[in-house]
Amino acid sequence: MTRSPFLKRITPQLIILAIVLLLNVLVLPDFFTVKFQNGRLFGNIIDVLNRGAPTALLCVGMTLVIATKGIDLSVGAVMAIAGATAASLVVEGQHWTTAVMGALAVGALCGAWNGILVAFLRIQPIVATLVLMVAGRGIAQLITEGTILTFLDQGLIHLGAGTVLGIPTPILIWLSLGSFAAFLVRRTALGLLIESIGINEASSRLAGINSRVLLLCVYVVSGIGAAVAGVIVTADIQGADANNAGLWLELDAILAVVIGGNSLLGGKFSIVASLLGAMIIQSVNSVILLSGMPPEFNLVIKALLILAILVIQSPKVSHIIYILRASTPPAKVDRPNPAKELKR
Amino acid sequence: MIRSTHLPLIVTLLTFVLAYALCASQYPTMLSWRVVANLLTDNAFLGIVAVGMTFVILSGGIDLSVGSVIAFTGVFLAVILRDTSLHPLTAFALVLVITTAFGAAMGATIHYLDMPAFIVTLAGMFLARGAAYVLSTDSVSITHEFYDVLQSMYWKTASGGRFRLIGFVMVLTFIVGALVAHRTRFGQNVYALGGGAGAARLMGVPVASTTIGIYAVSGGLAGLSGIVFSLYTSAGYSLATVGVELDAIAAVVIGGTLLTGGYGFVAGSFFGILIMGLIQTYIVFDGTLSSWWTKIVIGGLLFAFILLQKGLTWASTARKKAATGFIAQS
Amino acid sequence: MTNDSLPMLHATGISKFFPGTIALDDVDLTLHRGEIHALLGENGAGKSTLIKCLTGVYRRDGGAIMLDGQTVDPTSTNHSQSLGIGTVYQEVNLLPNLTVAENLYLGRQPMRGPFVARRAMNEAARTSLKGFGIDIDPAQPLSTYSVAVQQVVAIARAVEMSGKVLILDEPTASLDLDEVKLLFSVIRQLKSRGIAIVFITHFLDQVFDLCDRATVLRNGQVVGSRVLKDVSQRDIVTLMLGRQLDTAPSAAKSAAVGAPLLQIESLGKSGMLDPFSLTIRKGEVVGLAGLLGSGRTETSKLVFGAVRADSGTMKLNGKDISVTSPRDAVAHGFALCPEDRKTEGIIGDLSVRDNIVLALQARQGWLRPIPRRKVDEIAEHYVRTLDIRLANLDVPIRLLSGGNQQKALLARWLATDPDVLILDEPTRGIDIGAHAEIIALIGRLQQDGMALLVASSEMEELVAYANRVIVLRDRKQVGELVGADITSVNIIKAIAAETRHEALQ
Amino acid sequence: ASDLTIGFSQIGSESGWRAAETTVTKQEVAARGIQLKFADAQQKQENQISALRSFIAQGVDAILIAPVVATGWDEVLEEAQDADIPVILLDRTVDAPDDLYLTAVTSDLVHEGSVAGQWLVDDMAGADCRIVELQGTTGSSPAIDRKTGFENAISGHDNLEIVRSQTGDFTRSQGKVVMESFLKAEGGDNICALYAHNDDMAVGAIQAIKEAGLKPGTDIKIVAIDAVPDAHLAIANSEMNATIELTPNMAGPALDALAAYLADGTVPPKWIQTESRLYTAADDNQAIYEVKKGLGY
Ligand SMILES: Nc1ncnc2c1ncn2[C@@H]1O[C@H](COP(=O)(O)OP(=O)(O)OP(=O)(O)O)[C@@H](O)[C@H]1O
Ligand SMILES: Nc1ncnc2c1ncn2[C@@H]1O[C@H](COP(=O)(O)OP(=O)(O)OP(=O)(O)O)[C@@H](O)[C@H]1O
Ligand SMILES: [Mg+2]
Ligand SMILES: [Mg+2]
Repeated sequence: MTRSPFLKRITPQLIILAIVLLLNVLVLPDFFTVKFQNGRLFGNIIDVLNRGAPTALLCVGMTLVIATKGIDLSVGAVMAIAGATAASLVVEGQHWTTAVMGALAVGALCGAWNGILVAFLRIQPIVATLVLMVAGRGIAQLITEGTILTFLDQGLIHLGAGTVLGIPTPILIWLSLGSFAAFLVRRTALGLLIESIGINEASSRLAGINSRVLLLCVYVVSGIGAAVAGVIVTADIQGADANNAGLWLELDAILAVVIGGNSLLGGKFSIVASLLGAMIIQSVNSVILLSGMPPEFNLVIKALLILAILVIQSPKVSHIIYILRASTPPAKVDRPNPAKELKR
Repeated sequence: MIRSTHLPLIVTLLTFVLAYALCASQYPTMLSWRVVANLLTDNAFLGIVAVGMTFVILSGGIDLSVGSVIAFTGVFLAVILRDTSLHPLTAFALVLVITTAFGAAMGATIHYLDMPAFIVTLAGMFLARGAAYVLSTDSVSITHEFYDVLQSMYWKTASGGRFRLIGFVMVLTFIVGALVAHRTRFGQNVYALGGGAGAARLMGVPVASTTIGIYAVSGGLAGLSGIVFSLYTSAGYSLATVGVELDAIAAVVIGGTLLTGGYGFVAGSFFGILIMGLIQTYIVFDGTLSSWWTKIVIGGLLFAFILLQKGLTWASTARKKAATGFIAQS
Repeated sequence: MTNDSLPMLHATGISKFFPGTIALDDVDLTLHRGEIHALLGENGAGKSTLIKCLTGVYRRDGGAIMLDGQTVDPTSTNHSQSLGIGTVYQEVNLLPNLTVAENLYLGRQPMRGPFVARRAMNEAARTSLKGFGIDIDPAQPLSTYSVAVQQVVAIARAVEMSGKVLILDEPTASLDLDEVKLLFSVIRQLKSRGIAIVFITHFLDQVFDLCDRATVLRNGQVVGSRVLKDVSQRDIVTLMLGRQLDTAPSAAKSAAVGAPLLQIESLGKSGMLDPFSLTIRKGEVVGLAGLLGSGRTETSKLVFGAVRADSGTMKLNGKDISVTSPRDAVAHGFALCPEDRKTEGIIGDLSVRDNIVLALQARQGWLRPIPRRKVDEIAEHYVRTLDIRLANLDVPIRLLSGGNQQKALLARWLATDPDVLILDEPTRGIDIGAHAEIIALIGRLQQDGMALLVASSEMEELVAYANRVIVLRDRKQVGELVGADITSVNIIKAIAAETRHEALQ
Repeated sequence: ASDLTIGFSQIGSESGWRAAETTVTKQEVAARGIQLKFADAQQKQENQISALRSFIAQGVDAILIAPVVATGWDEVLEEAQDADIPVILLDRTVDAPDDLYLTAVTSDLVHEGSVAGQWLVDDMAGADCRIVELQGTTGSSPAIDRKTGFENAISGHDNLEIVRSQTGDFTRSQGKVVMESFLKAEGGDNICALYAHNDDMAVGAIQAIKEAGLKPGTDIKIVAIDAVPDAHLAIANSEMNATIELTPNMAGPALDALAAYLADGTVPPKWIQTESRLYTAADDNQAIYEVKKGLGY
């Protein structure tokens, strides 16, 4: 039985995703039905992919940040800032591409701010990013002056609500950016270097890795991911809602990363598994919405489902499963065995 | 001689005194007993959870569930007092048992399933808030006469400020918390866990019971804070105290406790709370900040405090290196 | 009740499996009362694992333990401590954030009512540590003291816990001669009180000096148990390695030293290291000698840019270079194997393969990944030439034994083909076989024209390979020995000249 | 009365309507030459209570407060009364005894809901209608009251039935997301009307309906509450059918009452109810939009 290590790594997430999707089918039998309607694919499963886009985009950067032993609480606020920037630029009459570039630049700047606090001022990531989490939403509101800044620029709207070949644009954006990032870290040495500083920064620095710059970059990537997510949600509702865009989404992103089997203590990571984690969370949300339960139960259901998922995945439980599966001790092999007769 | 480990505490204290003086020089009315009383009363519930949070953070963990637990406690009390004839004191005992058990359960999950505290308590946060919703989405007021008795227990200063019972409860919690953290075996074990779970285990620290104990303390204090909050507002409301966990964490960090665990003081969190309260008060006294500038200024001040602390710590360690780097050689 | 003829501790059939390895296979160990028992074996033989199984850190997969005639089953360190087994685990395991006294009495503090009696505790700590020859303020955080002091604190803690058995896993690895002597006298006292003592070390001299009996492990199995006064060091080494070791370690020291390669001019950092000058030639090994805290580690870190110097210049091949970070240093062909393997060397969770290519990859930059085939080639090459023992290249390096980790780190740097190789305590915690191999390796590297700067606490070792020895004291360069002058006696003399070492007083 | 200072404790800035209320309040205050101390509570009751205490400590002449929740104000209101500072409540009443505050300027949230329900009852005129409902933030009093009012109005009309009801958190994006799931779970053709607890959610839902290939306002009737500019625009574009106004100008009547009280002790009624006006396609929505757009919604 030879499975590729990659498949082996994401198997738990695939199984869990399948289970949660099955739950969806239980509450809504035609969950998987996809129609082509009004020039676009139309169906619940498409919604899961589409609505999971912001979390998916956030969790790419979040995976890298967490791999370095960090955490980025500011992504929700950065989404708001980026969305507000994009909206205010098109409202001012700029071309939408300029607006998007502006938003990405602002996102990168926010990431760089976090990165400088973490990598150079050596402030603990959770506090460093808390600053921007608190202040960031204020900055976004400063840009929109507290209103929902609406716009009618079709180019920008297309990014959030449009389709390409019938597929909603956000799906294409997160799939392409996600796979690009996953490909990039594995086909270059980036993945190795990031894991290395996450496991032991002092050792990595002594091995000649430029850990500070790498740390900075990781936060910048997170900021840019948040900016893309911010542009998408803004475009989706044709308005920048500085108060609510990305509110508490950082928690979903962190959850997605953890459900993706990545350790909050840094080190080895898998972006693909995190993306699956984001889809798992969105599928859980979908169960809740489709079930028709009164909304006061939403949180309890979500908490219990997530808890169940995490318990199944916890190292101890998987260790027990491992032991149950391989209850025989490893065969005595490949060690030059000492002359046992010396014992006598 | 001042121990170098006390430095962050002293820095926080100095920062508070300095900031208060600056505020008072701008708004002389801030130098009144009324404002002092307000600081204690208005931050009582936050202070109590901050004590629990200090234990958690000292041990190298984090507890995101406290805000939700406060809300749950309030709703639970309100519903119990509305629907049953239980005496509030009985209800208090009941809710403290529930929240302590809830914290202990999270601690057990963290230890036995080897899951990160961040995630376990995040799920706990959803769960507690969800449970509050299920009990009642509506805000339920509490009209028991015993509440009136408790609320009328205050000491009024000449200027009209009121030192209320809940303020004293907070101060008492801090004193007990400080004693437990710095003077008992349990406290030492908490610091030991924060210093390194692996080494602590090899040194024979009962890691399981300590971890469970820490989160039980945090849960129980969140419950106590919920009781105080229900006294503060005479109501239970499932949407109350959203995000309080972040305020508590910020207060603890401003108070000089390291998020990585092992270093810090309960008393530091007290000044952390006062500094946060001072920021709020100052903003209201100023009264010109728009909604968004309020957020930006709070973030900015948080940053300034962190930076100040960082700077002072750097300065002192640099001095320490030069002076005592080879202490054992002299 | 206690029966003096019964062994104090009798473990039989202890087995322990890790995924993919059998760390212990049916191991027996018998400790008599008042016996000092050496546990010997190569790196990775299973010594530490055996200790951890005996003291409940690991759940053993088989076997029984009798303590003082009673069957016991320790489930945690806490439990084994309460049974009267005191242990110092390999690598100092104390809490840097607590005070010395708190570390010493954690879990058994003197109490007054519900509260810890601090003053009494500090007093007790002071008295207890005085018995080990150190007089320090026990109310200070442990981290303010040197590794040596910390080691002594760990030992003192274990000694106070050990009503019946004391286990010391490589306690002398970071101690000076004087401290070792003190430790030995304490151990002999305990022996006279009837306590059974397990002593693990790679220094065979110490074993023969101190111990009564030795049990030798190889690949997780007991290969023999000997009364030491009946055997020679040679016999023991042969038992450990399963083969003869070619005579005393000696590198083929070549006198043919090349042109100056690295010229250091008054490099220093205030408060850390006085400015020093040093020239290293191609094919030369420069040794750094000194006591604990004399500045050897600082010297190597400064040269490598791991600590930024605040004065001085460096020339490589006659050209000025500036080294402000390890990155710069690597770019200029420097390499440093740091002293503290665990925190500054290995990347614990990464595979051995990744650890070996890490420095090379870091130097090439992230955009030019080393192809997988090439990676395997490099890793396999060094595993073979340095004889690194492992199940496969994919195991996380933290699961390797100390000696094998050290070799993997050497491999990491050799893979970058450095011009200047700096080794800080290259043989600390290394078994006698690997020790010889590393010394031979140093000789080979020198012959290949590499310039080496080696800091070591082992005089014989320096004598074996150094062309020149720089002696440090109090973070100052105080002497230099060249050629035939390099002998253990001379080095010790140079170190001790003028002031006596008082590090622990 | 330029030497007058009043404190205004606002809930936060969680929605466009809230921002407009802040803007209008500031305008009204400025127009009367009064000094304003503004405090944003970031949606937290504890911040509002402490803001009130700080206002009292500063000795302001009067306090305006938009309470985040009805309960929990007794103590601090007593302290204000002790200090002889009149308190006026904006847009929501509290559960405290009514002698603790001067007056409350609010709309009737339940009434708003029933106006919406009544409109739908009239519009359907007996035809069968399956309604989906977008609730406000779970637990918030507008969500609870607007739901109650609407249910009261349609009860007894068996042709009207709420088939799905889920929270949209008062936000556009959640409004859109939840509407999408309604459309799939029920099938777009099986939904006849949407009732949203605020306009923002309705605007989000309109987009979801359009993306599903249906015509909002025609295929699915839409009624919501608040009358923010974008709702007027949607009605003008025939994408929405009705909205009920919640005026952001609560401060105007409040300040008038205060001025009268301070001038000669005229005690205002305990409740000054603002009008809950219904806007439909019959009004000139384009014109209203132009007027309202500058108010900071
Ligand atoms: N947690 C673990 N998981 C898997 N393998 C392990 C683990 N701990 C140790 N091993 C393996 O068990 C074997 C015995 O290791 P151990 O640390 O006991 O050696 P040792 O004799 O103490 O060596 P040293 O002299 O270097 O300290 C080694 O091959 C090591 O790789
Ligand atoms: N006696 C001591 N007292 C205080 N600190 C010490 C002492 N010895 C060592 N240290 C600390 O330990 C670290 C290593 O010191 P240094 O590099 O001077 O030692 P070294 O000569 O390399 O000795 P070794 O590596 O054998 O421990 C330094 O950071 C130093 O501050
Ligand atoms: Mg060992
Ligand atoms: Mg050294």
